[in-house]
Amino acid sequence: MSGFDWSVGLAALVLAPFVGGLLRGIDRKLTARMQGRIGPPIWQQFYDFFKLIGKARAATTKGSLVWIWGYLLLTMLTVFMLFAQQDLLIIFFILAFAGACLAFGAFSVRSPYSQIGAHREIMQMLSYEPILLLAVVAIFLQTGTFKVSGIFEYGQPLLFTLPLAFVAVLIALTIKLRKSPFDISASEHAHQELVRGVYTEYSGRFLALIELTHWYELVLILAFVALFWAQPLWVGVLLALAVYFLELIVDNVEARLQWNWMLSISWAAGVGLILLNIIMIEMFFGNVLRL
Amino acid sequence: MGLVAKARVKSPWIVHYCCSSCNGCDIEILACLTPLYDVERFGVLNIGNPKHADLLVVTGPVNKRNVRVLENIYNQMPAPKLVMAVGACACTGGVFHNCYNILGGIDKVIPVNVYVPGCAARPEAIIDGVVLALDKLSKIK
Amino acid sequence: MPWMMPNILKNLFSSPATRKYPFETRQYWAGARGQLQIDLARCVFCGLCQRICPAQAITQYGNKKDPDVTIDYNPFACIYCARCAEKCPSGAIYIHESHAVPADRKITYGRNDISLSKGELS
Amino acid sequence: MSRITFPFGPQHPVLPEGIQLSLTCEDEKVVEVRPVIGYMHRGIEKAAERNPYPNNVFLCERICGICSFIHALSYCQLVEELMKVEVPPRARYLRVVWSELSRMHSHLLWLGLLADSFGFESLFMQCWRARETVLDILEMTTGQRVIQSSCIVGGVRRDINADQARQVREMLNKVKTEIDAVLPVFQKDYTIKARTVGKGVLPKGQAWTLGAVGPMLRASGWAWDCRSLGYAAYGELGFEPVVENGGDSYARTMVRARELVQSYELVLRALDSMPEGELAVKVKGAPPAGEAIMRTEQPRGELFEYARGNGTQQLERLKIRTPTFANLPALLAMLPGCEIADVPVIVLSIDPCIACTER
Amino acid sequence: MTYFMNEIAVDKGALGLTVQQLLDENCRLATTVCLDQGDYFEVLYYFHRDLDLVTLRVKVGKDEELPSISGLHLPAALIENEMKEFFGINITDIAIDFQGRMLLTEASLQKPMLKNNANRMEG
Amino acid sequence: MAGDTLIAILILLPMATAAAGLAVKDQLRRPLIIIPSAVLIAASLMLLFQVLEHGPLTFTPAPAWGSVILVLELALLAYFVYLGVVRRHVLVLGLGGLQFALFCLFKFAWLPSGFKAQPALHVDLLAVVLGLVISVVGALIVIYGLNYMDNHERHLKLSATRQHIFFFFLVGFLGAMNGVVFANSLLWLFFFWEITTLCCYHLIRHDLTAEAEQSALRALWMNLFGGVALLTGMTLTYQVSGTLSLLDLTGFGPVGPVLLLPLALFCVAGFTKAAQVPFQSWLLGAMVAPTPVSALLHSATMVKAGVYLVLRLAPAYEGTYLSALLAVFGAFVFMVASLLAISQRISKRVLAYSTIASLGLVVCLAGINTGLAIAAAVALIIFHAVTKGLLFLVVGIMEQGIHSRDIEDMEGLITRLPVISGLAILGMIVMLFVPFGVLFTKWASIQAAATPFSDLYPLAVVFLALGSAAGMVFWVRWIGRLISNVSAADAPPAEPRPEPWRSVSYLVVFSLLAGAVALSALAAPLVSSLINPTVAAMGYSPALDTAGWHLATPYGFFSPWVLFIIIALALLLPVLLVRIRPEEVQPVYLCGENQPATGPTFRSIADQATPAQTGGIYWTRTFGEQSLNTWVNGAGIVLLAALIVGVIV
Repeated sequence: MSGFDWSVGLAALVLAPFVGGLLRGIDRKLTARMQGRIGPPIWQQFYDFFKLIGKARAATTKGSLVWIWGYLLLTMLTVFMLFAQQDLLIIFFILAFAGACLAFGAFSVRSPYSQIGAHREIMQMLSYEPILLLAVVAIFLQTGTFKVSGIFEYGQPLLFTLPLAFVAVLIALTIKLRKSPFDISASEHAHQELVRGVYTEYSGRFLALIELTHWYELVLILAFVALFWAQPLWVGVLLALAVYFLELIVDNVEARLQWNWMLSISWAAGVGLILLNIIMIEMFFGNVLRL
Repeated sequence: MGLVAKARVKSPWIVHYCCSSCNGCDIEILACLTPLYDVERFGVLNIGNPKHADLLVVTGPVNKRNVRVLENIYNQMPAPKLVMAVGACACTGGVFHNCYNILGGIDKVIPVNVYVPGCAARPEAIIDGVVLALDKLSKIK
Repeated sequence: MPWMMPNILKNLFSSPATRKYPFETRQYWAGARGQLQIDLARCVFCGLCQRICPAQAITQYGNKKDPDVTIDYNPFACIYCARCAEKCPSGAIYIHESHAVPADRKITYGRNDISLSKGELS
Repeated sequence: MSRITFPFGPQHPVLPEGIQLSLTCEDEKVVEVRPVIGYMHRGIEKAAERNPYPNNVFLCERICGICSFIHALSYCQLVEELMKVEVPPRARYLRVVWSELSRMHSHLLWLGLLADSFGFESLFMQCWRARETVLDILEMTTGQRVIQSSCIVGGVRRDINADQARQVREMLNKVKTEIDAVLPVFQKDYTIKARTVGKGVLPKGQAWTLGAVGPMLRASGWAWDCRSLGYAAYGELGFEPVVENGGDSYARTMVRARELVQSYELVLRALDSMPEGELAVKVKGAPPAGEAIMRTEQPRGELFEYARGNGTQQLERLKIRTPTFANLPALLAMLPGCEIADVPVIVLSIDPCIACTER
Repeated sequence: MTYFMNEIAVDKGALGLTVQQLLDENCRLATTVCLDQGDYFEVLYYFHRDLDLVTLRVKVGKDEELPSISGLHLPAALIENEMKEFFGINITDIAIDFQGRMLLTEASLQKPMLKNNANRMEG
Repeated sequence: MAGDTLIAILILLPMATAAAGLAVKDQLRRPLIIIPSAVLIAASLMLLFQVLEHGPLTFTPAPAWGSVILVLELALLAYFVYLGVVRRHVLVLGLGGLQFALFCLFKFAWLPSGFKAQPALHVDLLAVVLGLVISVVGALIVIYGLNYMDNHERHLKLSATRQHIFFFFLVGFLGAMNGVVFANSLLWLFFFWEITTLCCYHLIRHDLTAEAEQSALRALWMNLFGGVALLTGMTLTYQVSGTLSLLDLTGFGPVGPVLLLPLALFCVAGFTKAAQVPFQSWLLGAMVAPTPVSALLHSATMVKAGVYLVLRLAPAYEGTYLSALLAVFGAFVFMVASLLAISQRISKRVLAYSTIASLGLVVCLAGINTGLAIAAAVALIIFHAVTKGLLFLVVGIMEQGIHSRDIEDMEGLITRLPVISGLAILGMIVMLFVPFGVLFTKWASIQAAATPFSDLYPLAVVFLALGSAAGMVFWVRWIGRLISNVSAADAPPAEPRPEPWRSVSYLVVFSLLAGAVALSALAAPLVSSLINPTVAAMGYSPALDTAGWHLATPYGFFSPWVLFIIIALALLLPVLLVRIRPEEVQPVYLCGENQPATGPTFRSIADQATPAQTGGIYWTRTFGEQSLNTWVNGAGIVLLAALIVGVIV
């Protein structure tokens, strides 16, 4: 790991919250506009964040707070590792640990709403984890390495040969970003049968931590999407932004589905598409490891 | 901390509780969130969970059963918090003043910071109330 | 087929429907029942409004003939049904179209708080 | 099987009103529902025995702010029946206009809330945006948005003049355009169908015996609508109930969607055929000793009122059986066996009005 | 109003039988109305027969028991609970018994709808 | 000490101890078991160094031993037939009889008298790794069993102790296991293999309940089926190649197509022992046995014998159709066992399914058959034995504390039995999350599966991805149930000290946990010093680079100790730094109807206080055995049939 990788990773750690917060702000603004409203200012997420920091401390158990810190720090670790061009498999394993920390935090409070939310959270992980892992495998089949650096060395856009895997990643993205139709464990919107799902029992600065983690997560996921067009990178960034916009549209044209729909869609469609894509690679594009 | 104080005014999250209201004010509060009035311009989110909220919006008079719910929700909100009573009933009991199961306005149970008159309170009045509440928030140190 | 798509795209590319209250105030409809005003100069203190008010928002203190007879009106109890304005024999009660304003305490107009004789409501 | 027991309400983001459903679930499947009500109980029936009978119009309106006009209408018709007062024809037509406008605003509100119950926020916004125009019409013609206070014993308080009628037509056309943009979403959207079709099924026989009324009953295949009784001017406007046969949440949505269009047509028809004349007759005296009942069709179903007079200004007894009260047993029968995620959809599919139920 | 109303005066002992007959004719309960007539209660059962109504009128002494019809017709349970709560009328064997705590709480005025029960003026 | 002495100690000492245990008094049992256990551990370590230093050991005992074994073997086979008769179990009788007949035919009719498979025992690195696992983990579990069985019998209120029988089979089993992994002659292998079957049967039925009897019989007939497969394979091997030595089979790279059928049969035998689909039901039934049995036989050692055989033969079928199908089959088992585990709420059944899944992964890796895959398989065997042994033992202590195996009864156990729950949570984290060894093997296996080892690799990799996500679900939920904060008032009373807290049991658990964590953090040295040489000894080129104590494959990079430090900091710093004052503690959100009392209680119907219950969700309708088993078993049988039929064709 070179010094350059270190500095890029650290820079990402510092910048990601700003980018993520701003993107979330734009998200809320655009959503409002799609609903015919003016919507909040695009800095709204930062206002929310600092307001939450200033609230009185209140908690249900210490355990839940500890896990939330784990959620934040591990997500930060994944962001660092992605930008420092490390092994994608390991990054997604750590991301899974981070996601599990969120579930643990919700589990450690004996509140029905947060516990049902936590169960749904792990169901979400069951839905998106295979897609992410298989997408990494599909990338590997093209680049011959699991390292992010390999994608940059690969030189040509992955999107050409991995179109179906890309679509599958979009499904995982919808789940991970908690957008309709898959916002089942905790919704960005308030009106949900589980109140706020896994976040129900957090308040004040700990909610702010969760918000911060979401910003990191957003950056991580969009950076992963950008990898599908890593050379030149600016196209990848545009691609990621376009995907984010697409997610907003999807969020606004779909009702929330239930977990069994989510599972069957992500497994049947998502995993199926990637499998198809791998077969396509074998049949038409050629597997780099066999060449 | 200046940043926090500034942010506080920009991001009041509300939790709405309907005591024994006739729904008239409730639907007007919801109407405030919808495109034509859109209080999210002021950063208002209807968050639905007292633990996340800064502003408790109450409609309707308190009755003998929901008095404990109201107290509980108020206690679960972390400081700094404000209470807004929307509609004649929430302020004083209104037209239900002589019903046997009614205790009266919600200020008999929890301290109220902003009273919004009207039956039902018009969305404009509610927005005025929110603005007034923000003004009060900015004075909290 | 996402059937909501045309709606949201139309919204996205047209100006928002939001009324920019409080920065722009919309014209009130003629005859809207917004707030109540009692003109004590014209009031004959017959007590009818107090009797017919369904919310007991109007209280008259003292008898018609008393020198310090006055009326107390609580806009926070008023349900704005305008029955008093309809029935008032002397036409001392008016309904205005603009909405009643919120306050941080329950101001009443009349005896206890703001004097009604000013005849002005902000 | 491990059990999860938790309260759903009284303060819950999905429920706008205070009712608690104490749910017991196995996995995510609801196995037991216990309703806890009383969070909205005020004691209006008793208060109505204390007030002079004309004041009760304003009290009854505030039983529920969503169907407030029809509550007032029902009470006025009840007292008119008790006192044998004949209402002028124009008043009867105006009452129909406002009733149907109330129904439109209530149904649009409900469609929005249903959309919100399955997390379709933009659709919620769209429905409520359409609803604002209806509220504008109501405010223009009656003076207030949701609680109109325009019905009194003996007639109505406000008129719709020719100029206003023209404006009403224009605004209604605007509403119609917006409704036409929204209804296909409810009707055809795949995800909405996934959340409503087959959810909360109430078979035809059960719907009747469990006492369901209104769109609940009509969605289960019964052409049963109190407007067929021909109160106010419905008898002259030619009215046919809307019926669907599915008996599930989707069918209920469709009933309300079609009623929305029907109401729009009824308003226009009423405006067209409205006779000139007095707005109200002067009602003298007090309700005589005797009984009367009145049944009207609220957006949520049949409203049943009973009054007993005793010759004084106060009524001896006023009993109000609201539609949600009748629909509750059906709700409790529909919930067990559904998923937790379906609870909001099924609860909303009866269009609960707890303020009505508990008075 | 264009509907028929039949009224039947029923002894409370025969109530169950009459209700069963009505249910067999595919009627259902619309609502019940309870009236405090000084020394006795008058209970009116309104039944829907399609769009028409059938009324049963039952007189119950203040300290007498009234058998519940919720065993025959479950939706009657809610309204019977309400009557029991509001009037203190002793209805026995309600299918779902809220023990007088359906709409009222301990702190509420008990049996509020009785004529001699003073209304509390508050607020 | 000479290598052959060590081998003899490792095989015979446990057997001798077992036999002695039958004779000595109860008071003497502790020293009688603890001292040989220590000797076993020492001997296995010495054997490891010996083999590392001098290369593989071969050893053929005196010919007299051959006759002894033959006699014992015949007795054993006859005993199985006898069991079938007295238990009136048709399958046991049939399979036992078939086995007996086939063995007699083979031994006396087909095999020339005096035939010797030379050498009888061969100890290479793979065998010694397995031997190490058996001896170290096994010995620790046996020591743990001492306290456990005391508690167990106290709980059952037995009048006379049956521990001597229990330890006879448990300790004797260790010798048999060592025999299985050290055997080179298929005849010897078969003998030890049958002994493990016997021990397994007796240990499962130890409690003598009806359920235990039934489960034991099921385990017996399924293992007998495996025995028949092994025997048939052996016969065919001899008919085809004239040899009965494993060295001959694996020593010269891929075998000819004629030998594939016996190899496939050996694999089927391995599958029965390793409880792969569709034979998984015996392992689940076996969970009625006392926990040390589950830990020793059903997770750490005996089931490993099955995958050991598959892995041992891997060089023989490298690059064949059999290999590719094995990979798919193993990955399939990994996926379905993980999915089935989601619906389980009996803790030991969860562990059983997870064991099946891990073994499936080993089979898959053996099928992938590349250097990376084999390295991952060896690593997984080590890590899995340590971690799963640990988890079983922890569950055993928990079970005796709360008298339940139900995960739902473990809700909030962290407040009641903090030490043991903490150990359990750590164990599961070691099992599940990233810097730890099991995850390292998962990382390596996905890489191995993604390299196109055959045309079927997309299927294998998809199964692996789905299975690893499913694994997440049940572990996370289980941890979640443990950490749910039940206040002391709500909790049903647990036995205050189920185990004296500094007891031997805890010592064993602690040392296993320490071992798992240390091995994980030091995965790189482990790979470079043990796993890479093992893989090389099996004839593969080692694919893992361990420079700087990082692990690197040609395709990826993973640094266990760096991540270990970072993640430990990320989780431990908040524990130390986050403080909440008592006045900041708030009740949970219950829609505003909290009852002002301790614990989540809300006021419900008629203002009555109702406790809010938070149960686990098991998605039984989706992942339950009832909805999945038919499909799973059907697919498993189809895959096995494809294996056999494909090999024949």
